[in-house]
Amino acid sequence: MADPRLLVATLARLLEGCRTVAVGALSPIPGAAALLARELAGGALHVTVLGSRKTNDFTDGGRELFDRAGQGRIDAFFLGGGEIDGQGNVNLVGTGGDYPAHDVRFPGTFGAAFMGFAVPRVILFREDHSRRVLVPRVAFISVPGTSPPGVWRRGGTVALVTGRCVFAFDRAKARFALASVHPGETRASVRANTGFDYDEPNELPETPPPTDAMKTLLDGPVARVIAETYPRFAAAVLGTGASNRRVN
Amino acid sequence: MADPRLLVATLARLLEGCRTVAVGALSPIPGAAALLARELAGGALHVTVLGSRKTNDFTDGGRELFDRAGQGRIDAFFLGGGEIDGQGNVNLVGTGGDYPAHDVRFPGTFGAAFMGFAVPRVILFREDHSRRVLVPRVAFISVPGTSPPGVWRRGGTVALVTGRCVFAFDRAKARFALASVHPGETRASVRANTGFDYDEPNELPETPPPTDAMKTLLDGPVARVIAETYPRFAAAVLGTGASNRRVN
Amino acid sequence: MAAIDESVEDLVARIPDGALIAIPPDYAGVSMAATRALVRRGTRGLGLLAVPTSGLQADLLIGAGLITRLEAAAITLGEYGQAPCFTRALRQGRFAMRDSTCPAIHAGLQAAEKGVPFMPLRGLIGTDVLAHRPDWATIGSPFDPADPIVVVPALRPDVALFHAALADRSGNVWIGRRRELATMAHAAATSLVTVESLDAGDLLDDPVMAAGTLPALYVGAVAVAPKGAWPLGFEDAYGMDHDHLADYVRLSATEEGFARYLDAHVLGARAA
Amino acid sequence: MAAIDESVEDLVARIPDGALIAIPPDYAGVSMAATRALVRRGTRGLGLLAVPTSGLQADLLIGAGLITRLEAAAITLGEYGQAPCFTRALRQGRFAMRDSTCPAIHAGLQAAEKGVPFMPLRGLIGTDVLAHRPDWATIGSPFDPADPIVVVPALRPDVALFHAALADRSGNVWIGRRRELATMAHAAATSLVTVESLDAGDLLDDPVMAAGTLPALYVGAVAVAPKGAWPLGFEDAYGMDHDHLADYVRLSATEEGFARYLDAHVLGARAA
Repeated sequence: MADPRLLVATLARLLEGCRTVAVGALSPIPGAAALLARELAGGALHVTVLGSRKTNDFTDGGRELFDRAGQGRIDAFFLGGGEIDGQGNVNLVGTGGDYPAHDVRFPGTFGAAFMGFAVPRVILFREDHSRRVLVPRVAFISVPGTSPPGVWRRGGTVALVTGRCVFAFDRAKARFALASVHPGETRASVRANTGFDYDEPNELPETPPPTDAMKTLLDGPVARVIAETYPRFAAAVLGTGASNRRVN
Repeated sequence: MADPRLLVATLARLLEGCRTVAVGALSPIPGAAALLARELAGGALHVTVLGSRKTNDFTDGGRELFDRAGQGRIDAFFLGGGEIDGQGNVNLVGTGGDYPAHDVRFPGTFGAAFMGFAVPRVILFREDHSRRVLVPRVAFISVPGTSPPGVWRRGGTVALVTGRCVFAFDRAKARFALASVHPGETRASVRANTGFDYDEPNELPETPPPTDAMKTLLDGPVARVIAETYPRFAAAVLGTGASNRRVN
Repeated sequence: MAAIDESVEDLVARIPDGALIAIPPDYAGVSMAATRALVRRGTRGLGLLAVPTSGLQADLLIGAGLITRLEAAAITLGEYGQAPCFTRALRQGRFAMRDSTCPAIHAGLQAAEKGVPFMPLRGLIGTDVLAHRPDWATIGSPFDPADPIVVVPALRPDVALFHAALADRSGNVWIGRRRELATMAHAAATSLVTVESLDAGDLLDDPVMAAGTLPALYVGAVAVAPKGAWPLGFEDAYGMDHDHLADYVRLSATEEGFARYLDAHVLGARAA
Repeated sequence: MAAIDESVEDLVARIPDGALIAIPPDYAGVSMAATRALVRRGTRGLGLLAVPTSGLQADLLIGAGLITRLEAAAITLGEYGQAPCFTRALRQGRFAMRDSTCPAIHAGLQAAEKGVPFMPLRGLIGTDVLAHRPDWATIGSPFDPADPIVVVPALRPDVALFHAALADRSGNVWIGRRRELATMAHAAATSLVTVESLDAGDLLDDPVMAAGTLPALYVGAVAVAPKGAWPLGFEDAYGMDHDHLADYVRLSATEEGFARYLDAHVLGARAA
């Protein structure tokens, strides 16, 4: 498993320049990343964390997140994926067998079939980097990696962050390119665990660890705020003391 | 001028059997009629009076009245009309010259172009019964009297109440028929002051005055409730004491 | 006129076999008290519309065999993982599944709320969500036919079923900022609501409370059910019963275990 | 980030020439303070979108020559009769008029709120409202082409301008049950708000206040303007200034009289 603090820092770097970011439910690492990016931006990043009471300013019901995205008021959004393929397609529904009676059922598409179109900067995040997850072709397209010309889309996937590496996504080519590997990983280890083909650069950097400034923020304000929503995560990963409960 | 209490009683009778009625702004007589009908129904008529705080349960903003009508939750609605013609068309916009530079401009269509379709029982009410108002053909159709087959319409105009008489509206014929004349009016006086043609029955009743029970309700609970929204009307017309200010 | 302060059993008796029921997500006011009463009553052939997702509530109703069709953007027990009865029944084809996406469910309810037959929605083009929805369509946008856009039909539930903090004796219900409950209620033919408690006053009299109040016009009946969302959490009043959820997941891994769960926590106790 | 507690003059300086401004009806939170400041500033070529009607506010802005286009379901001074400057300028063709109907304006704003290019709406077929709206269309309903239905395009104001009771120092604004203000704000690029007073706390911290709060994300700037709706009334705080309205109507019957009104009540007093 990659160092979760490295993942938080990596996702936070991908939010640079955004004015607003929304984080879905059950997403402690993206949530912490958004809060870290807010600190790094001196507060000039508007963060909503679903499931939070305090980092959540919605007052128009469940539709407001999607309405805001439709208005162009959400610059960045994180998406997971039961399966992700080399064309950037994301499957949140199921795999094996025929829909709807898949052998393995995932929770469902949530808002992704809309958010993937309405949000300019979509960041895929899936810690489990294996051939089970990163497949040649998803069994069900919850969000397509790219859309034909003429289909309304404000942006879409810009990157895929896993427990092993960072991929950049090239929408024109509909193809990922390895951007950096996390400490301990290599070109070969990534290739061995990835079920789809992708490009590799000549120079392959290592994903940079959190800076000292980031670490201070993670253990201070980020930990304090994220603890409201993810107390066990904050305790286990950030600087709010020990916990023997599992990280959710 | 007709006795306003007679008009209130007449409009209230037209609400018999309704479950819900909405009354627009600046409509003291329809407002009092709705409240009287509620009393006559033992409370089993839901009344909203725009402009009221207490007889107004909207909490979803200005659209809720129209949304409710769209849902089929409003059984009856009152409409005025700068001009009304013999086909039941209503003009709330203007007359003389060409739109939009009419010689005489009325306030505008408000929600009528929707409510006239969504509400099953629309009651036209215009006290001023003259050839200026009741015209052969309106200069601008804010609400059509009838719609061709295939056009979604839950109902529409059922009656026109003026200061002189009650007309029933026959949607199949797109034509009014005189239903009763108010005390002091005759077939001839109505005909003389009406700019459109209409049917007349062989037996022409007089519009019945409020019953004693109605009068008691008007001077009691109806006056008390309507006074919140129309204090001068309540004072001048119903039983809440005298006032020398004009009735709005 | 809303019926106030009736029993939870009477409340769910208003739901006929075959009704389409709209429910909120597990974190936003689920009436688990009414859900258990519904299972006890054994109402059959129900459709379930998750607004826009569900978890324990859908899983329990599916496991108990009440549901023949389900529309949802997701079904999950969150940190407790996949919904076991949902997953099992789906694989066995025991109900008709309509996968959706959150804003499509909101849009369909808003179409019903406004009395229009459909609502347009961005996104979706090129997804298998759309491919598996023969009831949706892609049209050229009326003001720019070269711009394709998806339209979804109005969603008109027979019943919106949910739990709220407070109702008054007229049937007005305080929902606070859970405005998806208002949309559900506007779109549904009627709403059946359990509440933590009854308010002696009139919620619409106070402009501050009125801002978060669903008017009684939409409400068919209200039953008082303290801790009515248990074992789910409810706003600031109480948190999720984590031990109970863990038990639920463990037992529901098999049909036999789920039957034991029902016996212990649903069928046994009339008041549970 | 919303700018908090700036002057009303600075607030209206944010409105560029040519902007489309959405405003509420006269009874629902009109910022007359900002309206007067706008007239003093002399911003030109403004579009006005009444949501869905207006009265004194539109009349004043039209009389002062700021408005080149107006969309409204009605313009009226209510019990004070026709809006004199509106009526005069319309007859003289001094601005482009788009007559609408209340739910079409709500629907157009909801389209913008949802980021869709249009919204369907029942009614309207066979009316001259529709006949005079080349920007609207009648289509066959996608799920029943034999069923004709009107579609209206999204309404995207540059600015929503209104008056509210309270804002906090983050720029959250309490609007209570005036939810059309939220829809306006969601649909508009930004909102400029005058308030009766500032709240020292955080409106979103209290679940009861939060239910009636517009989040700061939508708010560009807030200015404190006690009695900022005067001479109109504002909620329970103060009623309409009937003597002033009667004066307004009397003076505005002629252009010369209206100019005297402006001198006395708008242009003279910077703080008025």
